[in-house]
Amino acid sequence: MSDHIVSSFAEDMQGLRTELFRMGHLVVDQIDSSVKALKSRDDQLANRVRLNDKQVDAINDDIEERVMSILALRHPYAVDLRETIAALKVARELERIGDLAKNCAMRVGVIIKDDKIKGTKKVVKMGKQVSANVAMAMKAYEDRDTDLALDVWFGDEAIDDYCNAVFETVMTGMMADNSNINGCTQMTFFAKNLERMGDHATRIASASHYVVTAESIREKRPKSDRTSTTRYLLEDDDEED
Amino acid sequence: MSQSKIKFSCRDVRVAYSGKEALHGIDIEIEDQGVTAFIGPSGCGKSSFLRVFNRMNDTIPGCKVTGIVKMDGEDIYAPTLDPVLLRARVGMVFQKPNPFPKSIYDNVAYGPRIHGLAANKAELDEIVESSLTKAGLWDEVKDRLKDGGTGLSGGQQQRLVIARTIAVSPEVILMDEPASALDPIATAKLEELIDELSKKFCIVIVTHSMAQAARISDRTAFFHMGNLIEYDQTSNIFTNPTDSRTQDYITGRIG
Amino acid sequence: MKNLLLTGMAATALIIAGCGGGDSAPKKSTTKTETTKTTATAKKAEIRVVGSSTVYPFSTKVAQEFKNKTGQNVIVESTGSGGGHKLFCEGIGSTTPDMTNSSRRQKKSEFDKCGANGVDDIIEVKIGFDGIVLANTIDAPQMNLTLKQVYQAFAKQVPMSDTDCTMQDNPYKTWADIDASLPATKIEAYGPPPTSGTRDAFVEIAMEGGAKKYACLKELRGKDKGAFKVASHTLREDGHWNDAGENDNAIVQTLGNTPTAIGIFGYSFLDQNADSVKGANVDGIEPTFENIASGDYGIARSLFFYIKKANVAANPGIQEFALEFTAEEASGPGGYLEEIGLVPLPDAERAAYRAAVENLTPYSQ
Amino acid sequence: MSSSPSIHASERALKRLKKRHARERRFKVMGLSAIAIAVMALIWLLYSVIGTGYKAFYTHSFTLDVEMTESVLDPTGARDPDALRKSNYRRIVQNAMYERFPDVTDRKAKKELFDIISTSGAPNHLRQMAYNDPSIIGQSFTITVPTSDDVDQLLKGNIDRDLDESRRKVSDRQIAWVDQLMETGEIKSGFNKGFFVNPDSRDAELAGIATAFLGSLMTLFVTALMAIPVGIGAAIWLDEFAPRNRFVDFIEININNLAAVPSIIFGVLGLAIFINFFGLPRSIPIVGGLVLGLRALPTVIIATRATLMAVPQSIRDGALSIGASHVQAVFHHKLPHAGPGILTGSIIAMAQALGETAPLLMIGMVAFLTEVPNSPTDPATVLPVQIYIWSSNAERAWVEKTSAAIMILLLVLILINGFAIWLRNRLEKRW
Repeated sequence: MSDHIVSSFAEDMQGLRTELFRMGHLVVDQIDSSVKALKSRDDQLANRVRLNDKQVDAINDDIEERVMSILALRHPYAVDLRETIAALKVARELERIGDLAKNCAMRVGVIIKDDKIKGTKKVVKMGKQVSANVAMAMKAYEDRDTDLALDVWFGDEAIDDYCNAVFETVMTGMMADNSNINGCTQMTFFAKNLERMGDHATRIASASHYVVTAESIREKRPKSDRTSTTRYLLEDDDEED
Repeated sequence: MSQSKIKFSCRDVRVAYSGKEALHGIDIEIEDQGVTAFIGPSGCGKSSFLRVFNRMNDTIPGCKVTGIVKMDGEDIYAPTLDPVLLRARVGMVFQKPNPFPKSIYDNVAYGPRIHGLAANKAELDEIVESSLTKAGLWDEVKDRLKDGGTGLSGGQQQRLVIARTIAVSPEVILMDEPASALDPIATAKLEELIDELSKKFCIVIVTHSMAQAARISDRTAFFHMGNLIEYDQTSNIFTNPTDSRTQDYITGRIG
Repeated sequence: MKNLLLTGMAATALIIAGCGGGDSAPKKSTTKTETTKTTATAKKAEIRVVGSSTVYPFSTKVAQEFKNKTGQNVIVESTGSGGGHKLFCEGIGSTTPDMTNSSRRQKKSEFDKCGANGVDDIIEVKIGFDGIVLANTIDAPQMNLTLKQVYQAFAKQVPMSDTDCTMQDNPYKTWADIDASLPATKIEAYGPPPTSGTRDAFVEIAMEGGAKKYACLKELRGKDKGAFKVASHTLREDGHWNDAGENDNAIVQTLGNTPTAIGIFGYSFLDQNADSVKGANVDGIEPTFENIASGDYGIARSLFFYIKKANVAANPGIQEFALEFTAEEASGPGGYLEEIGLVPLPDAERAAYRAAVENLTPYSQ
Repeated sequence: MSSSPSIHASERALKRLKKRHARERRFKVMGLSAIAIAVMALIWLLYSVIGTGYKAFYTHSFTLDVEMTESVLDPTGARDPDALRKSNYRRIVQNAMYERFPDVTDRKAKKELFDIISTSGAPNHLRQMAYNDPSIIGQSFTITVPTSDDVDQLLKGNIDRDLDESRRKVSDRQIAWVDQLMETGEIKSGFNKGFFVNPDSRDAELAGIATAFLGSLMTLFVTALMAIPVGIGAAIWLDEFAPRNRFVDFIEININNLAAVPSIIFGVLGLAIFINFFGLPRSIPIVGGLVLGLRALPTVIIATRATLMAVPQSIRDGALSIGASHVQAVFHHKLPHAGPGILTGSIIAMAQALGETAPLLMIGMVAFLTEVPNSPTDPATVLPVQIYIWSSNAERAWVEKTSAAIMILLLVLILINGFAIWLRNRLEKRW
C-alpha cells in the first residue's frame, strides 16, 4: 500500500499499529504468565501478572488517545477509517483479555494452597490454546490475513470444548471431596476466564477481517460452551453474541 | 441507483480544449433526486464535465464536446436546442461568488426579466422574495434590496447567486466548488441550503472537499485524469471504495 | 442596466450644450471692441486664400479690414508658398482656393501645372518687399558684413581663391578668419530651416549674391547653372550654421542667450524686437525700412499673390478683396500693411499691379 | 532556537543588510529626484506660461469723444448701410484724437498720436455703430476702444521706458501722452473681455480665442461622435465576437500600430479621404473632427479593450449561466462594469485629440478667420493651432496672448481630465 501524501498521517497510523501490536504481545504474555503461574504454582509470577495489567491499561489509554487524535486531525476515510475504528475495538478487546488474565492470576493464589485440586493440566492446555488464538488473531490483524482471522473464528470451538472438559473434571473432584470447594471454584473461574479470552480473540479476528473487507465476519460462530447455560448457574458477565 | 428518475444520461462524453482531450469518454447517469457530487484531483476534468450539462463549455473558445448528453431523454447538444434556453433550465453557481454589480433586487430580478417570467412589477417582486427566501437570504437582506449585491459577505453573495439562479426556476442547479471561497460558518449555511434545495432541484456539485461531498451528497463520482473512476452511493465511496485509485485519493495517498 | 450608454449620452449632451452655449454667447453680447456683426448681413460666399507664411500676416490683415468693410469672410490659410501653389493649381471652382500667396514668383512648373488643370488665367500681383536681416543681440558689437563675407561664413564649400575655383571645405572658424576687421568670435548662425520661404530667399539673394563676388564662380554661373547652385546654395553642416525652427521669435530669443550668434529672419521681427536685437549692415547698408524700400539694402525679396480669374465670375468679392489689398490705404506708403512690416513697392510698379487687378489681366511666364 | 548567533546576525549578513538598505535608499533618492525633476519642469512651464499669460486677461482702453462728421462719412447723405461700411472712419478717429490734443500739429507727431489708439479697432467700432444705426451720423458721443497693443505693452511694463527711444516701439512723446491720459482716467485698465469673445485678428489688441475655442469644441464633438461609439463597438467586437484567426490578429496588431503612428499621417489620410475623395470643404470642424476621430479611434479601442479584458470573466459567466444571450451578457454586464474605464479612456483620448495640431495643418484648419463658427460646417480653427499661429507673429503683444491661449487650453484639458476622474469616481462608488 502506497504511503499517504501527508507523511505525518502515515506515521500516525504506523504508531497506532505499533502500539496495538505491543499491546497484543503484552497481553499474550500475560495469558502465558498466568497459566504458567498456575502450572508452576508460582505466586510471585501471578503477582507480577497482576501488576503488569496496569501496563496493558496504560497502552489502551494511549491507543484511545491516538485514535481520537487521528479522527480529529486526519479525517480518515475508507481503509484508514476502518483501521482506526478497528484499532479502537481491538485495543478494547485486548484490554478485556488483560483484565481476565489478571483475574486468573489473582485466583492462582487460592488454587495453589490446595494440592488436591484437579484439572490444572487441562487448564494449562486450555490456556496455551487461548494464548495461541489471541496471538493468531493479532497476527491476522497485523498481516491483514482474512483466512487466518477465519481460522481464529472457528478455532474458538476447541477452547469451548476445553472449558467443558475442565468443568467436568473439577466438578467431579468437588463432588468427591468437598473440602476444597473454594479452590475448585477458583479453578472453574480460571477456566471460564480463559474461555472468555477466546471469545475476545474471535472479535479481534472479526475486526481485522473488517479492516480488509469492510465487513465483519458474518458466519455463525461455533459455540460449544455449555457451562453458563446448561448445568450451573454461575455469575454471568457481559458476554453477548 | 434504484427507483429514482434519471435526469441526465451521458454516453461517451468527451471534452477537448483546442484538440487536447480533457475528458476521455464518460458514461454516467445523474439521478433527478438528491445531490450528486463530483470529486477528484485538480485537472481531473470534473469542472469541465459539470459545464457539459449547461453547455457553458460553448463559451470557451476552442472547446469541443462530443458524445451524447441527454436531459430527460432529450439530446442537449442537438443543433436545434438553444443553449440560452438550456441554461435557463440548468442553472449554475460558480466557485467565486459572482453577483452582478447591481442591487440585490436587480441581481435576482435579472433572470426573470430577460426571460420574461413576470408579467408585472408585483409578480417580479414576488419572484425576488420567494427566491431570496428559498436561498435563505430574505431575512438578512429584505431591508436593503436596493443595496449593491457586491456589498454582502462572501457567504451571502453565494446565496444571492443561488437566489439569482433559482429565480429563473431551473430544474437543475450545477455548483462548481461553491464553498471554496467561504469560511466554515458560511460553508455550513450553504451546505444546509443545498440540502434544502435538493428536495426541489436536481443538484450536481463539484467539490474539492471530500468532507463536503461526504456531508451533502447522496451519490459521489470520482474523476481521475479525465476518466470517471467510480460512481456510487456516497456512503460506499467514503467507507469502502472499490477502485484503488478512489481509495488512494480519498485516503490521501499518492495515486 | 444601460448606465454606460446613458452616461455616454449625458457626456455628449454636455459637449453639445457647451457648444451651443458658447456658440450663441458672442452673438448676444455686442461688445465695444467687436469687429464682426454676423446677424445683419446675409452670408456671402467665402473667399479662400492659401499660401506663403510670410505673406500670411499681411493677407490676414487685409482680410480683416475687408471683412469689416464688406462683411465678406476671407479664409486665409498658411500652407507655405509651394503648398499654396499646389492647392491653387488643383483646379477651378468653389472647392479650390481663389488666391494664393507667395513669397517668391510662381515657378514655371507650377504655372504649367495650373494650365494642365484648367487654371488658365492667373493674375499676378506683387504687393511689396520683405527684408531679410542678419542680426545679433543688442549688447554685441555692430556687425558690418559684405555679401561675400556672408557667403564665406555660411557656405559649405568655398573656392580656394578668387580665381581658383577648386572648392575646399569652409575653413573659416571665426569671423576674424574671414576678415581681420571682424570680431574674433566663432561663426555661429541660427537661421530658418530648408522648408521655410525665408531660407529660400536668403540662399537665393544673399548666398548667390556673395558667391558671385568670386570671379570664377561668376564665370561658372554662366557656364553651368547647376554647379553654381550647388556651390552657392549649400549651407555648412559643421555646427557653424544651425537650422532653427520656423518660428522667428525663437531665433530672436536664442540671440539673447548667445551674444556671439547671428540670427537670420524677416525684417518685421527686427522691427518688433529693436530693444533686444540689432541688424548687421550688409555692404555698408543698414537694414532699415527706408533702405529696404529704396532697394539699397541687398537682401530683400518680393511678395506676391495670385488670383484665379475663373473663380472671380462666381464670387466678385475676390476681385474686391484684391483691390483692397492693392489699395493705397493698405499696401501703399503709410498704409496699414506698412505698420506691420510690409515694405511698399515703388509708385509705378504699384499702379501697374493695381491696374492688373482692376482689369483682371492674366500674366504669362 | 539555538544559542549560537543566528546566521542572520553574522558580520557578513549585517554587511549585506547594510548594502541592501543603501540600495533601497539610493532607489528612493532616484525616484524622488525623478519626481522632483518632473514637478520642477511642470512648475517651470506653469510659471513661464502664467507669468507671461496673465497679463493678457486685462487690457487698456481709451475713452474718447468722437464726432461722426457727415461730410466725411456720408457726403451724399444717402445713408446707404453698405456704402457707410466703406466710409473713412479712420479719419473720424484721427480727428477726435487731434481734437483731444490740439497742440499737436507736426505730421509725424500726429501719426504717433493716432497710434496710441487701436488703429483698426476704433474705426471699426464706429463702422459697426454706423452700419447698425445710420442715424448716428452727424452726432457726437463717447466711445471706449482698446489702446494700441504697443501702448498696452508699455502700460503693462513690457516695454522698457529707459531704453533709447530708437530701440523701442513707443516714442517719448507717446509715453508722455499716455501718462497724461492715464492720469485723467481716459486710459483705464480693465478685464479683457475681447480675448474671450472676439475672433482672431491681425491686431493683437483685438484678437480673441472665440473662433478657436468654439472650433475646438465643435471639432471635439464630431471627434467624440465618431471615435467613441465606433471605438467601443470595435473593441467589443474584437474582445467578444471576433473569431480567433489570423485576419483578426492582423487587425489587432494594426490597431496597436495605428495608435503609435505620427498624427500628421492622419492628416494626410484625412486630406485624401474627406477632402480629395468626398470633396468636403477645407478648414471645417467636421473634417477636423473626423480626422481627429481617426486619430483617437485606436486609443479608444485599446483603452476599451483593456478595461473590457479587466472585467472578471465571472460576471459574464454569471449572466450566461442564467440564460442571458451573449449580447445580453456583454451589454448588460460587461459593458456597464467596464463603463467607467471606457469613459476615462475615451475622455483622455478626447483630451489628446484636443491638443493635436499636426493633422489639422493638412486639412486647412490653420486658417485666419474673422468670424466665429456657428456650426461644424463653418470654417474654424482650434486652440492649439491658434497658439501655433500666434506664436509666430512678430509683435510683442502676441507673447502674452499666446501664453494666455495656452492657459485656456491647459484649463480645458484639466477640466476634461477632472471630469473624467469625477465621472469615474462617481460611477465606481455606486457599488
